[in-house]
Amino acid sequence: MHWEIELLMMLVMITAALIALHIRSLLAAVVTLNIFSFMSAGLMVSMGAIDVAFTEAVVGAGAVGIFNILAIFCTTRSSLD
Amino acid sequence: MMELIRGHYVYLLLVVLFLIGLYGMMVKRNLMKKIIGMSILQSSVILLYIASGFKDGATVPVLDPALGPDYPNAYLNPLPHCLMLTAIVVAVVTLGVSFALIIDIYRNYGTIEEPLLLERMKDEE
Amino acid sequence: MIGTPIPLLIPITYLFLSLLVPLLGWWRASAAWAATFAGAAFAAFLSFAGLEKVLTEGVLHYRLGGWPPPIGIEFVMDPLSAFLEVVVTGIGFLVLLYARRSVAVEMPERAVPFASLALLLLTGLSGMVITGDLFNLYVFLEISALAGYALVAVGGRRASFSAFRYLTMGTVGASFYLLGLAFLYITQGTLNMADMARLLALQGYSVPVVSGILLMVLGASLKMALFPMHGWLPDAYTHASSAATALIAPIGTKVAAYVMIRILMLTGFPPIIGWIAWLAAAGILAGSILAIAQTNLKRMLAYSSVANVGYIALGVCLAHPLAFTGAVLHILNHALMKAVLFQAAGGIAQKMGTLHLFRLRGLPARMPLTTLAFLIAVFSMVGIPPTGGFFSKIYLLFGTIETRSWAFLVVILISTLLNFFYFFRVIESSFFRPDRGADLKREPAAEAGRRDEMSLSMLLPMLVLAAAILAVGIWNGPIVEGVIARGVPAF
Amino acid sequence: MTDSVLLQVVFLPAAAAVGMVLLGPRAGKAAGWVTALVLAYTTARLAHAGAALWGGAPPIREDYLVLSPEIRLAFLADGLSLPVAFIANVLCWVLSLFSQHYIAYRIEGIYGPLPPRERWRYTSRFYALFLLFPIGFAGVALATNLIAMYFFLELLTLALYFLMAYFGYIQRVRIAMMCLLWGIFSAVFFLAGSLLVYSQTGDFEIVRLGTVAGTPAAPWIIAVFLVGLFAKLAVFPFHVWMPWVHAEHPTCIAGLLAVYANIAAYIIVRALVLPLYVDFQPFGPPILVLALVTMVYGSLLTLAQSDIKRIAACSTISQIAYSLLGIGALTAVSLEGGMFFFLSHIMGKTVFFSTAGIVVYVTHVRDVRSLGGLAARMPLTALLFLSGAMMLSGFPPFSSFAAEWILFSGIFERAARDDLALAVGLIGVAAILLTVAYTFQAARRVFYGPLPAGLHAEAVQDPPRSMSIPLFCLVGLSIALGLYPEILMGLLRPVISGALPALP
Amino acid sequence: MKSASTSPIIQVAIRGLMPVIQLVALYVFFHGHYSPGGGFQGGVLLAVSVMLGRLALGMDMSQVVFRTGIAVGLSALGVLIYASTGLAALLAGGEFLNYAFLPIPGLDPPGLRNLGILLIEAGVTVGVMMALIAIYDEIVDSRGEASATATPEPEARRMEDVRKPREKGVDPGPEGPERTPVAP
Amino acid sequence: MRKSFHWLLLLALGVLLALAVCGLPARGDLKAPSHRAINPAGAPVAGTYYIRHAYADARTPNMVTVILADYRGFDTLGETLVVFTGSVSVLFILRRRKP
Repeated sequence: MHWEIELLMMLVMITAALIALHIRSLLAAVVTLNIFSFMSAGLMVSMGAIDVAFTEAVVGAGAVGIFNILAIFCTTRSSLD
Repeated sequence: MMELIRGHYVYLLLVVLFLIGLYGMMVKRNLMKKIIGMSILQSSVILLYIASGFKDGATVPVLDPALGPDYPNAYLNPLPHCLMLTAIVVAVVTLGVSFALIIDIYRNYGTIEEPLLLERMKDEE
Repeated sequence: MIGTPIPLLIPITYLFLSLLVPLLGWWRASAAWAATFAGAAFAAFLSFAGLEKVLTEGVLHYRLGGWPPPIGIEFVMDPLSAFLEVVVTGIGFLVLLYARRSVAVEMPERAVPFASLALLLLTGLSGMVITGDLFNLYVFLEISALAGYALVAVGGRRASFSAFRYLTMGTVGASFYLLGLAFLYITQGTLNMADMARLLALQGYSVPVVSGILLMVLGASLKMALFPMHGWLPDAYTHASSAATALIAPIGTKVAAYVMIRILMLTGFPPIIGWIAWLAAAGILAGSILAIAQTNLKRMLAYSSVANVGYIALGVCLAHPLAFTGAVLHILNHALMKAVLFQAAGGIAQKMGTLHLFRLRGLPARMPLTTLAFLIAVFSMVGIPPTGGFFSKIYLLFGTIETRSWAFLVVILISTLLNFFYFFRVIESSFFRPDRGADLKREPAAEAGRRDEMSLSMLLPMLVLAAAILAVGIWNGPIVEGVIARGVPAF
Repeated sequence: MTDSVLLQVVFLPAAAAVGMVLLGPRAGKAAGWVTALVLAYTTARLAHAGAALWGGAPPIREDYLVLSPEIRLAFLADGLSLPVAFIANVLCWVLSLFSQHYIAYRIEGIYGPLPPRERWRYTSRFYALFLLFPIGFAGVALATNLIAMYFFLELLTLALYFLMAYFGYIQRVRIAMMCLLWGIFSAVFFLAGSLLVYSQTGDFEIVRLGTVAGTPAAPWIIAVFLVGLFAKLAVFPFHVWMPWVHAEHPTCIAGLLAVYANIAAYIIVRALVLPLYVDFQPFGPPILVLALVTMVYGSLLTLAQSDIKRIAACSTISQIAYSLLGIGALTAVSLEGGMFFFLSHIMGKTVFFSTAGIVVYVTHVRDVRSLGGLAARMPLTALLFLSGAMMLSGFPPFSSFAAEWILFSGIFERAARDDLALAVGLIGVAAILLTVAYTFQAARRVFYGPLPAGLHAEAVQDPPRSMSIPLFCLVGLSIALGLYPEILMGLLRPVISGALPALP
Repeated sequence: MKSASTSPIIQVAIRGLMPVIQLVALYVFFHGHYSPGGGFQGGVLLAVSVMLGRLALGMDMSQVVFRTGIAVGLSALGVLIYASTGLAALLAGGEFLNYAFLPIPGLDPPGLRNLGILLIEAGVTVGVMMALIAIYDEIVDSRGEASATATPEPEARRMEDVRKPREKGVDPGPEGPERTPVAP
Repeated sequence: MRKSFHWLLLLALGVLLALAVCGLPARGDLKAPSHRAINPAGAPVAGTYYIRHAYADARTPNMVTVILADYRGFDTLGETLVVFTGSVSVLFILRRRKP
């Protein structure tokens, strides 16, 4: 029924994953990873796992986002590959 | 064939995601990138479990007073959800520890690029 | 009826103490250590009591939360897990005794978190051994893994980078395990080990099941550093602090090996074991050869660990009772040997100021007791009869003979020769400096350096372990007949 | 036997060694005498047991430790193992007395003038290691289990390693390592052979080996064992280590080294020939040829040496080949002769080598070319040296004459039906001449002719009594055996001739 | 990040946001029995609110201030609450974590289980919140330290770079200190 | 060389995983083994048991919470312990001063 949405979200996730791995700027990579995590939360919702989706959202946007940015500020913003 | 794809396309795409994550960990030389690959890897496994808990035409695993508990096929399988909550927590904490390690590495060597790191380690000897 | 709580109490003791230690640490570090020792001793005592009970009364089950097995989580103590539990808790206790002083010398400001992490590691390891639930195993695996990453990360300047590698490899291993478990869960619908074993025996193998098992075994092999996946291990062991290495090296990889054994056992030794056996054989040779190329004592020991993990995997994958016995006995032996060797290495680094193989001149005169323990462990490592190492090797050899796998027999024999070579290099350089070329040079009292042993609290655990190596050799009959034979599955 | 003679023989030295390790420098002064005392006691016990056996008592068997169902520690003293253990023990006793002065000189030579405490520390260390040899020899000779035998072989290898590396000559550490690796190489093959036996019989007992006879596995078992034991025996392709080791070890253990190498001949007889006589037949001719090659090669090599220690080393290569010749001929008489020769040879080698050691000890010179004319100054030593030379080359009053006689009569007995044996036997007899040549050439060079100017004449005199008297005892024993070989043959014959089945 | 953000907009926004997040967190925690959510999510949200405060307002200005060691200790306390609940059941005669045996009078087993779940969720909340805050604080602290002492190696390299040409008597030039000493 | 090895490894793993995944029951299939009530060995299947009994056992409508905190409570204890381990680890790794 709503498998089109799921497929779209999966494709966005894969794209986000590839971008996050390929982009030079780590800050951008981390933001892309946030998109990835948000999409995976959406996918979880669409598959009915609301608890997990909620956790993923809270963790992905909140804790991991903050940690990621903190780590980048503590180290370096750009990557060689 | 179409049947197989409709039933399994999520699994197949998750396998692709798993491989992307593994690729990031193996090929990328920046430590942060490796960590990003690691998150992707873990996410794909988590989603695989979630997908396995799905049932056609079922609702979320919160008891619906109108439905009652006697029709198991009316609710999604809650077990994988519960398991994946744990897995997500584990993934987050692993991430936190790896950040601590990256920061420590940066403090010692001033870089988080693997080739440069190895070079500087060699210089040290 | 609620069964005896012994299976529960072993990991729970560690768990509570790991939580109490930071709280006690606010007050006084010595209190934290006292609690650590008391807890570790209690857990060791419990595991001995548990082993005794298992041997007299049969398998112990403990239902957590009161839920019966496929619904809730279950702890199972059968002869095999009880045996492993004794290894983990016993060696854990002795190494913790050693660690206090070692930590005080190497990183005094981190004593309290170290104690807490060590207990967390033991929580994870003892839990992995005793749990009867495949997902619970993963949770314990992650507890021990995280504690392990942290313990490895402090030490030399490079420690954090080697810990990072360990972390990435470990996480990949855990993810493989989880993915494999997903396949098994989706196809069988259960997480309980006993249930899973029954279902697999009933339904046979299919592609997802076999690849699930393969992935889980791959994950376990990553954790146990089986040959092509051993990349993280040498660095991690070399750069970590000596207390951390002495704790992780003996029991960390062994418990991962145990996980592999468990998986293979409950899935009825699927056809993939043939490949793993070849990997293990390659690991035995590669580990031994790489060990010869090292000049750092700890690094050499790390490579020898790679080889020895190969023995264990080989023994399991030959799928024969005798080889299995050898593998399980080798878990015990290798844990004892590596504990002694790494403890000795820690003491040597502390007192001699170097771990370079060719700068250990005068070691026996300065540290006679350490040298004695080291020698016993080396003899066991190369397999000289009255020590334990010989017997695990001979059981493995029996297994290769019974299964007519002559190639593996040759591999083990060759590795014995290689073992001799690299361990006796250490002895050569510490007892007799390698004389380069001509001299009948006067070496006026070069060995007459003053005695400078490790402190007693470090020395004593090491000597006890060294004595245990001999004891295991002499009483290997009762150990094999009384304990291991009961845990050998039907092939 | 209720008082467990054999256990005492094996473990009394072990107890003494442990004591020395624990006491360290405090034991140093007495270490040599304690060792001699312990070995004298064990030798006496063995002699007593041997006499009883000769008088018709049954073989002694003692069971001790069961390490696992397949691995047991038990000792068996029959007519074959008892003489070997006894003679090895006698040699150890002799050398323990001989070593006392030599090792003091050696320690000073290596480590310089030391304070007494350090000197005694080294002395007690030497004797602790020294004591491992009688344990090992007795263990190998008396063991009934292949794994126990393997253990004692490993023990010998390790003891030799440490002894060489501590007290050897210039290249000692490197050579010790090489020797260790050869020893382990041989031990690994021995272990592999044992495992093959296990795979066939499910046991490691030597007596059970007979059940393999006639199976297709038997030749493989024999081949694997032989490779390992040839490496120990320093037979031609595996002889590399022998000259080096002999050149660098402290001379006082030369006799032990000869036993260390040669005891493999005993193992071949005990573990291969006796239980697997029929299956061993095809290996006879190759062994004969190898033995011959080794013998001639070793002799020629010896003639070319000028270092007094190397002379002895290379001679060992050629001498060991004689006992192998006896094994290769595979007749009852030749086997007995081979064993007899093995025992005679180790006695002769001990005397010859130790006398060379005395020369080195007294003159501090190893090169034969800068020696000469010592006979006038050291008559007793010259006498010993000549006796040693005669013992090695098989001159009549000595036991090796009798041994060679029996050995070659065995070979010629085979020669009646085997042309190869005839040829080998003839060349072997001729090769004795080479032995005569090199031993007496060395004697001539060292003891006759003019005294070179470089030597401090006043220092050159006969050594202390404790060095020479034990050697004379050994010469006496050899003469006794030579005059009345039945002492030994009476013990060997029931075990060897009695055990060999008739050939099909 | 120890110092406050200078932008007033962020300050105001965060000050407004923090109580809201905390309120949501408490709701999530208490409503976990009925809707998605529970201890872990509540804990994370609480931690996030505190972390946001620190991120925007600086360590001293945020309302919740502890020493890092204390945060770890509190996290241990949280887990202890959980484990002690289980232990209480064990001591009261049931299995570990069998809430039906909790020594609380006046409740039937399902009610006891309900309460037990609440208790352990509380433990989880405290444990997770404090643990995340501890991780954050440690990272920030170490960073502050690192910037105070400066990363040791590049500093040393720069010094070397400056010194070397001077010894040779060559003017380092304007770009001298900027050169990277490590050959690529 | 190294790079092509990586790709080969990924390819092999990909093929293996794809094969395995295609052997799984289709997503959403009600007859999948993990959705049954009783498994062939005669034991109840956990997921279905939870749906049936969660409310009766703990009077809590959210089944995931009940499983998390009660049926598989030890997993959650382990999970919390993992979080705690993380905090101690970071403390241990980054500590540079006196406690």
